[in-house]
Amino acid sequence: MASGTAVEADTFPKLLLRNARERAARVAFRHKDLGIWQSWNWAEVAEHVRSFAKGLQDLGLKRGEKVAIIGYNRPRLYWSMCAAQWLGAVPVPVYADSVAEEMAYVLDHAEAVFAVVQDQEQVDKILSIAERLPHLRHMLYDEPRGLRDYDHSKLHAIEAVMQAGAKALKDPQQAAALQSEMEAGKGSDLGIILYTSGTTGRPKGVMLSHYNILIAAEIGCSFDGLNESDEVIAYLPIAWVGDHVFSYAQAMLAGFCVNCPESPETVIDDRREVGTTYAFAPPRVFETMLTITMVRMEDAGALKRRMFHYFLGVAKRYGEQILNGESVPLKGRLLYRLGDILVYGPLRNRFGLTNIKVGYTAGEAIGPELFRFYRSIGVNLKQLYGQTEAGVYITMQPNGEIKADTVGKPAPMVEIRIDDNGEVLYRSPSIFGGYYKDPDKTAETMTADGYVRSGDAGFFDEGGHLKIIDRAKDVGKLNNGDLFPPKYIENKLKFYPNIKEVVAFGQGRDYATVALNIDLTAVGNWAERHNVVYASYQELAGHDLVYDMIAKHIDEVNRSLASEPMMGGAQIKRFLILHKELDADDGELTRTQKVRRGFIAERYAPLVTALYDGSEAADISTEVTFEDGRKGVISARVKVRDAKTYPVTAEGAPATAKAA
Amino acid sequence: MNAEPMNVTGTPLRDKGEVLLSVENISLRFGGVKAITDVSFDIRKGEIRAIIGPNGAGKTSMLNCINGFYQPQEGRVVFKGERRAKMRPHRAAAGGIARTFQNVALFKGMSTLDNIMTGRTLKMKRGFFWQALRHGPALHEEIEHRRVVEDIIDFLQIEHIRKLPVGKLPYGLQKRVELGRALAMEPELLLLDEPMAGMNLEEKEDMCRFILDVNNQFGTTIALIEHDMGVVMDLSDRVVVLEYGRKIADGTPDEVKRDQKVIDAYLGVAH
Amino acid sequence: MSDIATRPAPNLLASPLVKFGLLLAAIVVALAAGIWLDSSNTLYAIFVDPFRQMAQAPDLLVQTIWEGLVSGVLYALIALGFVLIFKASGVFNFAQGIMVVFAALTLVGLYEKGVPAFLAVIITLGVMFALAVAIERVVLRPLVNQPDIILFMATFGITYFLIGFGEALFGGNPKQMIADQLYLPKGAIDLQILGGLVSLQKIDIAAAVIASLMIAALAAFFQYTRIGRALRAVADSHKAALSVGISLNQIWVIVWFTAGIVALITGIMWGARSDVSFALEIVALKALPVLILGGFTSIPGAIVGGLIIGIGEKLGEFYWGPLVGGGIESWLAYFIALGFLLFRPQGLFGDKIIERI
Amino acid sequence: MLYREAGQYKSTYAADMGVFPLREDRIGIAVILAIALVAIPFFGSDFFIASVMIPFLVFSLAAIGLNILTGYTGLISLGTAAFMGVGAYSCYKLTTLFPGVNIIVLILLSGLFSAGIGVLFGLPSLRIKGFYLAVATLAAQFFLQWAFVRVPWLFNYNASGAIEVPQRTLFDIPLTGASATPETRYFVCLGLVVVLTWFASNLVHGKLGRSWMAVRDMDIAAELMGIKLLNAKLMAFAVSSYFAGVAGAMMIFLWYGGGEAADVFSIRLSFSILFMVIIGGLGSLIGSFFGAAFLSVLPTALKFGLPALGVPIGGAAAEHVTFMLVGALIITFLIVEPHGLARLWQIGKQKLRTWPFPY
Repeated sequence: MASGTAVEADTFPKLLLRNARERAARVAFRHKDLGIWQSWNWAEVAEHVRSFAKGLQDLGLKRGEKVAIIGYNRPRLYWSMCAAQWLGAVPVPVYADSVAEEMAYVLDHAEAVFAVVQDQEQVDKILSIAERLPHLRHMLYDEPRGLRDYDHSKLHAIEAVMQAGAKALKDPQQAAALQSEMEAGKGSDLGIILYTSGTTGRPKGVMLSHYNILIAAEIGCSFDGLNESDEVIAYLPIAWVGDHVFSYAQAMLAGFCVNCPESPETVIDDRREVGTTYAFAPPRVFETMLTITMVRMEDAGALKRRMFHYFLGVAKRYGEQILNGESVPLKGRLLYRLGDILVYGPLRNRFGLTNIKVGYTAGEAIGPELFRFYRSIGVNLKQLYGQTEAGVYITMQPNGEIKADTVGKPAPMVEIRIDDNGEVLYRSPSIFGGYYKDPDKTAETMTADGYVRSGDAGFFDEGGHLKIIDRAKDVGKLNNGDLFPPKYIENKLKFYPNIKEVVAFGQGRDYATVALNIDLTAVGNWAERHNVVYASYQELAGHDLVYDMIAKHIDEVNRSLASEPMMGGAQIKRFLILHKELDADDGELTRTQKVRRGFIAERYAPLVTALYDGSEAADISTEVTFEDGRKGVISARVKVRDAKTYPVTAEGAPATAKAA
Repeated sequence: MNAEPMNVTGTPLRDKGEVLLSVENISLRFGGVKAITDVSFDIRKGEIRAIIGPNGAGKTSMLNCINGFYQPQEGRVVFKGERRAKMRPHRAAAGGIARTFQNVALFKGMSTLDNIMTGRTLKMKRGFFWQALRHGPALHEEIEHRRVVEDIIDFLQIEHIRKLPVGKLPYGLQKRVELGRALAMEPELLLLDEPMAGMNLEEKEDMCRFILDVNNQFGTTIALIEHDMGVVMDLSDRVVVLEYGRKIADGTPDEVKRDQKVIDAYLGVAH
Repeated sequence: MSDIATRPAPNLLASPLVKFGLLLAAIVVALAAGIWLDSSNTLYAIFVDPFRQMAQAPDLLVQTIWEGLVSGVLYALIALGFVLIFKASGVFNFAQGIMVVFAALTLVGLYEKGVPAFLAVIITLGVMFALAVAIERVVLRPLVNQPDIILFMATFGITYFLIGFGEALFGGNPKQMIADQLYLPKGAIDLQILGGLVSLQKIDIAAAVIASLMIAALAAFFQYTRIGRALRAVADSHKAALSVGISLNQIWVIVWFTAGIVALITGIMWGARSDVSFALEIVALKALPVLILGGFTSIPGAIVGGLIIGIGEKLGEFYWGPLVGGGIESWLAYFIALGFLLFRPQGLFGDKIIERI
Repeated sequence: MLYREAGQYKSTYAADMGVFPLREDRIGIAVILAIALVAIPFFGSDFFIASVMIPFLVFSLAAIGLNILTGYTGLISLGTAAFMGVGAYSCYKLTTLFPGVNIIVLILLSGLFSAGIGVLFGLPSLRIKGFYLAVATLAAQFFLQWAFVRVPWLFNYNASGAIEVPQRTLFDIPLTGASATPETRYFVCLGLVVVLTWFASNLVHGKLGRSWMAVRDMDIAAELMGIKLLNAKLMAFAVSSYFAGVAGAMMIFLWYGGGEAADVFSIRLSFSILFMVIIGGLGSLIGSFFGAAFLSVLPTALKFGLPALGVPIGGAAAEHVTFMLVGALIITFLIVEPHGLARLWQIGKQKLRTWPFPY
């Protein structure tokens, strides 16, 4: 992993060829397909990509043109990125679940001339917006199913394009020409454009050069000592910078194997089968796993349940110390060993994390309890703080210095500065070259001295670890001047398994309130055990006993807020449980499942009003989009409850606490 | 890797001229009860042929005659130019006729995979002793057929239930597995007995799509019995209408829809 | 409604294996003919001599048929027990034979313990009732809705249990039936028929009479009583029985108790003719070919079947048995039944087998 | 709990179709085989080997045979003991006719004769089903048992009517006869059972096995899939009887060491083997072993175990109690787990795989 390799092979096609030379027989890609893990070694991948590139070239793809890549994680889609880069074209991965509208914008904005897609669904989607994409010349698909009768003048099977390419490459002259096309590529060339989903406004195209991405990959590989023996499962959207770095760039750099699951539904089983050594998942995934664990254990026999919880207690006491290599009394060590046989080992096995070397979570704050749980059972889970504009890495947690409530120290080669208003700024060789076709936004984001504004507010603690509070612009104030960090509050609540989504209100108001979604799995299970009968989410959400339970959680959060500096004023005074689940299809969440606070406040205005006018309940009707695209209206009467607040105990905070 | 899901005979798509099977003056009695009386019709290569009619019209009996489960007392079945008064079920299977059943007739104790693998039985040639060794040729043969079966599983999108016993699957999935088992025989003629009975709307749509895809991609000729008139009208190229064991109409969906006898017998009453 | 039909019988000749079998048979016949022509009298001994004997000594023939008739009646009685239970609960009660032995053993055992004979009969009836209740509670109720084979196996369990239980209580040695004490007739009536003496044991006559009475009584029970009608109804539909106001559990108890009574009577009659011991178990298995002959659900079938089997095997044993060393009684019944079965798979009086898809 | 499935992925169909796809299962089988091959002969007493292990192996093989017929193909047979007898007598005749041929070969060959007889008695299965067929198989049981007594040619016209097991050796080690040690006989039994079980496993996992199960689950559909019912059923009879025949030959030559075989192959034995199959689990090879272990060890355990526990019990009484207990246990088992020990085993394994979760 010496940085020397990055110099000699300064683009991804060059890296691929290096891998094909140095580890030709090692498996590079696996894809669970037709019941087994179909595998390709580096030599085969290189050959496929070469043929693919030739095929694309013969279809007329030129240096600098953009290729949209749409679909779930499939080997051929990753290969298409490399094939495009081979010719000096720029891949533009697009979120596969974007609706036609979003896709039309991205493809049009990127001026994509080719689209490489997974299946009929995506082909249909693009055909439906074809007239808005004047630049699009050809479409390629991976899965031929259902496409047999389509007009194939502009539509091609990837397989066919590759075969045509392979045939053309039999001519040594053409092969040489293709080779020199690849060699013409430089590290400073634009390597990829990644569109950020963005909480507001249109997506922005983040331009990253080969060099940027290679540096990012290098940071990660050397930080955790990744090598060719590692296994990663690629299941996060290919359009997201994390997947691009972990499943593409680092795999190319370190030469490890990328495993593509059979379908999004089988990821957990597939992960277990493959036994990944290097894993990445947003907190949500870890949270779901833990929720399912706890829910299932409720159904276990009393003895087993007690044993389970006893050993989780043991893990809580000693697990993290053992993982961090700290000294632990012999008894603790022995108990932990026993627990490893009875509980932790089997749990890791069920999660598919038996062979895990290092796991990362990022994207959002992870609950400290949740984070510690995984570490305590022997999963080396770490947090990182990153952004697309940074080519991912900003801060990382070094081994042995892992704290649940910080995101770690600046990553290698990254410099960080905290602005006067608390905003985090960073600079590194891997930061982006600008937003595609948007110099204004670029100028807004980049400082004159080459720092990038993260948009997040945070501070360094005494150990030099960065702590992120919230989006800089979101940290607001209550009318009395108290600090109001909505995300901070939301996260505290979301760490309870019963709560799925939270939206906090308070900016420019007298006090803080929340509207939340319960977690249907966890609460549904709770309901079953407590003989609470319900027919729908709406009914369960409105149940008084559920309100009681949530009130307890809020009470705990208030207590903890009261004890933190500057946060005491933001205690939650009133709350309600939303009658429907927040949904990306309704625009309430972003595609990366973040809440869109402003939109929600507008959409649920009557409820927000009720939170502040003291009424006991409010009526609301909301339009919803069903899975098949139809629309409907849900109406409900939503109850509002008061919560208890506590006197502020920490210093330096205004005392606004009073009993409710 | 998987450019073509199945190696079906390379017949050009939908050449609907040739008659694949014809039923000539069939009569079937059970004791004194007449189930079918003097019915004739034909099924052309590549088409989707629907058999409709009110309950007890003799539709299932008709299918049973076609694949040899019942032996009509009078009349003949001509399949691929071969005229025979008697068809034995396994002969029909060997000749390229596969079918599904009105009430799912899966092998309940076996997994989805094994169920579909049974559809390959006729194509597997290795003898007893190779099977007992399960190495070399017998294993190669199993693998070769497993590949075909996996293509079918992929085609029908039932990957997630591959290794589950079929007995516990929801009804809609069972029907899909049964279709898979029939497809595994690579039939020339596929008989579907109410493929969408008892399904919800979404499952029906899926099944419709599969039937069209089978017909379209593999060129398989399909004869189906169905009650949902919408489905019949959408799917089929030609429709034959039975009532009390007699044929009362035969033609394109539009022709049949306008036929007064059909309207009286069926459409007007039942739907 | 789905289409239902009887399937035409498979053409046996079409199967290559059957063809092969026929070929084999032809070879065997040819060989036999050769042997016959050559030296011995095999074919003669099989096809001619027995009939010659019958004609020469018709009194012996009558005697043989009589004995066959009597054992046939007893087979029929055991088979009746099976049919009762199978009809009402669909359970193939393998334990019926052992119930016969168990009932007889209990009766004799009680008498040996000093209980007066008729009181012993009543107590034995009580025991059979208790057994019926116990079986319903312990075996049938927990196994309701299980596949037939499971219930079938459960009756094997009952068989084993009863063997062990009976032997543990009353010892394994053969016992004498208390025929005298029950005023069953002894001795024989010798009749002068067709030029010879035919000896009819009085106990056999009694057995035939009692069996006939019993069957008549059962028929009346089924025909004229409410419970009887309910029992018949339950064979067709469980719901029908419930509508008469009798629970399924009660029906099971009644049926098993009825089978128990039949078993006791069979046991007494049979015990009076030979010893009471568990060797009777094998004899009781003879009721099985009777069943396949008569059909599992038909009472007349059980009777006719029993007579055919009884007479058939006695004739076979007497006239043809010596040709192969004797003892063919042990299997002849099964072959007779099997022969019938190949032509009528549903038995003589059984319901038609209907296959539907 | 013991399973670590992470990383056990299959990249070929051959691996995916393996009988033991999980590493832990393969280790388990290896451990069992090691115990059978090493630990038992080394640490087991002669009594244990001769009276527990050899009967267990013989019954296991017979139970596998019956399981193929009843469990996999759905045809009930009450004639297993008779088919075992055919194997035993064939083997006896073969040893007299071919004294030079190795006894193991003869034991394996003798199964072919019972396979043939099995096919003959299986012919009615085309036309009759269920209990009717069960009764029909009784014809085989009683006829063959009768033949064992009445056809003196079968037992070489011995006055006693008994089979005399000659001494036969392999590399000068006596395998059969009075001087064969229990260990040697045990090894021969073990070898035969392991090899034949492997064959059986291959068959039931292949085309033939699927045809059998198809016939069992839905014979009409099977026929319409092109499976010839008669062939599939007769094949099941043949294979089943082959296993029974070899088990019968093993029983006389490697366990009893001769004797009045006709009594051994009685209907009682047929029933016992049927119990083994049911209690072990229909349609499960491993269940056949469980059933055999349970029902062959139980009487021995009761006979020697109860007095050892201080329960004063005589020979005859012990037998009565054994009968009662076996009867009661059969009923209990059917109530508690109608799918047999194999299902319990499966559930247990599943629990271990999903541990600590209950499902």
